[in-house]
Amino acid sequence: MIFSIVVQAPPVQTQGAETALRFARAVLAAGHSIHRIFFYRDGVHNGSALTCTPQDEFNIPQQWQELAQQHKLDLVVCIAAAVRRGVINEQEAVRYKQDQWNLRDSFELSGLGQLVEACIQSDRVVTFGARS
Amino acid sequence: MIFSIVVQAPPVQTQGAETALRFARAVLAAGHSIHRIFFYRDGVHNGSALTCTPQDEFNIPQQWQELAQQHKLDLVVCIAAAVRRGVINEQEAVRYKQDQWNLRDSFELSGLGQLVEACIQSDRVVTFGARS
Amino acid sequence: MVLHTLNQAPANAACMASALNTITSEDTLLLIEDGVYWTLPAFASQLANLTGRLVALEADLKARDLKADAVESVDDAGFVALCVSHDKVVSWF
Amino acid sequence: MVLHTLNQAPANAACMASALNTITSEDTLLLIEDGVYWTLPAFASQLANLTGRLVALEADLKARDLKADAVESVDDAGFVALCVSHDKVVSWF
Amino acid sequence: MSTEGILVMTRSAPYGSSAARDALDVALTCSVFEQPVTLLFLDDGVFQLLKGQSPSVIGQKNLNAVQQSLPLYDIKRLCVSTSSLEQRGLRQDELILPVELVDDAALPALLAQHRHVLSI
Amino acid sequence: MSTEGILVMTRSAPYGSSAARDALDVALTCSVFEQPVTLLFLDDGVFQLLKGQSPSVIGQKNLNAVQQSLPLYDIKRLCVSTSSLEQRGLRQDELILPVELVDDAALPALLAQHRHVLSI
Repeated sequence: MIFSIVVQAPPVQTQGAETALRFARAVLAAGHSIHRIFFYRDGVHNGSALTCTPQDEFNIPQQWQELAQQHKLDLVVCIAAAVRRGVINEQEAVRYKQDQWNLRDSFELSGLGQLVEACIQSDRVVTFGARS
Repeated sequence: MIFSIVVQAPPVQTQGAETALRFARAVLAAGHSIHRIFFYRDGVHNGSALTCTPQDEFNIPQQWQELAQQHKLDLVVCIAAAVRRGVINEQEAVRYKQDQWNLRDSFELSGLGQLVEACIQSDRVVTFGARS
Repeated sequence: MVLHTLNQAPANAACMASALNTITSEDTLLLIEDGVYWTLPAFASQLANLTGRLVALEADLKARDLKADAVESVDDAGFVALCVSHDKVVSWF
Repeated sequence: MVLHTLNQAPANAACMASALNTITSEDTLLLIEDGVYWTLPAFASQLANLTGRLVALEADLKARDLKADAVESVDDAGFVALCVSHDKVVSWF
Repeated sequence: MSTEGILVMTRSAPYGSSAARDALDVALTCSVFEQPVTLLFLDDGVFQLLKGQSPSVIGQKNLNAVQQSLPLYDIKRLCVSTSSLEQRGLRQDELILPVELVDDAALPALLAQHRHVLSI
Repeated sequence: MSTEGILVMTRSAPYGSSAARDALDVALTCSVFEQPVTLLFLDDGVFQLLKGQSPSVIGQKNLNAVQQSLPLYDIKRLCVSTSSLEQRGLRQDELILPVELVDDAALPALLAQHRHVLSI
């Protein structure tokens, strides 16, 4: 079966991103495929390359990256939500005249159309959210 | 009277940071002083230099910066909360072996002790939060 | 003399209930952000236990087009004045 | 056949109430994250209207040391299996 | 019963959080991609549809303007929970657009009619 | 009545959000700076104190360990709302530490006793 996952929860402060990560691993372990993982609202912070986690804690963005590399996952961060929140890649840094950028490798910025396309292509779409 | 302000709300997604900003302006306009503005939890994202806001919308981190420059405000971002969430300055970038950084000018990373010290020094401490 | 601020819309009834438990007749409850929806007549019964003064932040009422004739409103300067006239501020969110 | 997930602790009674309004006897309610606190006996009466199946995520029960003997639990693989055996997933948060 | 399209469910008051606007953005994008889309307003989400909003005083854009454009985008179904309206003492004529009122008893069928449900 | 020190008020369940841990961090820091501090657990916040937690399965550190260190940091007042406990069917002996039970009627006095109240 084809799954897509929507992550609206940030990597820190609420549990949603960690639950989504465990769920994604379980989907793959069960032999299903993941068409896309779409990060929306505060979930875009999961795409930060700059999260520095104490050694005895999990770095959720890094774990997304590792999972994506292992399984060739499509990790898409909503571009409109991301640039407002200060999550940008080199191309957006140029566009907005910023000296620095922070999108993690394996993540890609794209539009909400990628969420809609994921809905069209997937048998199941599962959302992990945080209230607010 | 001496005020300190605690911002736990992020700059986007919930209204708390905007309310805090208006409140800070009103405190200064009334002739009071602001000892410190302390950013904690998801509020640390107010210190991002990379927020790129559409022209017809407000860039809250930029407005904090302008207010701080005009009034010599002490904007302190909780360092433990910030590094976990990917908000780092050049010094932390070196420590954590990151190529990039994103703390906005006028903001400073420091410990929770600065929150406690703000409580000791201030007649009023006003918190602006978001549920979660 | 405590100034309580509350920014949660009415679906978060637990937040209001806990705030009301701590508010005395000398205190003030200032509704801010989505908290101003509590000024609607439909919620009057839930606020009936409030013994303190009830105030709503003007900008938030206006943004949402809430008239709240029965409720006192303050602008941002009034918010600051309330902070000064009370001993401390407690935030409910 | 809808799988509903709910991640809110009991103070967010509005979230549970709205979820219960949409759950049919063919549906399943999966409690995740802080939602697993709803398995405590004190909340049984609020769940009495639930006509569908009630399940809780094992890792979240264990993290919080909730025994929930009366409630079926599933591990992450079971969560995926529930997604497959229902037509769609609705998230309450 | 056919199950097609996307149901976007939103339960938050406007302006205190960006959920209202984020849900609208998803609905508009569905329409651009020619996916049938229904918006469901539940709980405090019904406040999003009140007329006369002027959020520029709190530095935000007016949702009413976007909401009025929904019919132009061929987004025809705006479903509002009757009980959520009643609990808040709101009447249908206070809303910015004509809506389809949905009783609690009709909610499961509404969910059943759509292929996917996105909560925002 | 003397008004000194800081009251840290926390109303969220543990692990679903980091509020529990963030509140503890503030309380511990108060202690390090020799500021009298009281922790108040209200609403779902009372769940933070339940014994036997093992959150490593969800990738989080155990709060119980930090909570047990509170007396070592000279944090003496851990106040728990009686009504919040009762609403959740919890007993005092299920909590990880001895606590001071506070009736609803005593809450205003608790707030009054502290110079500042920090909600987390």
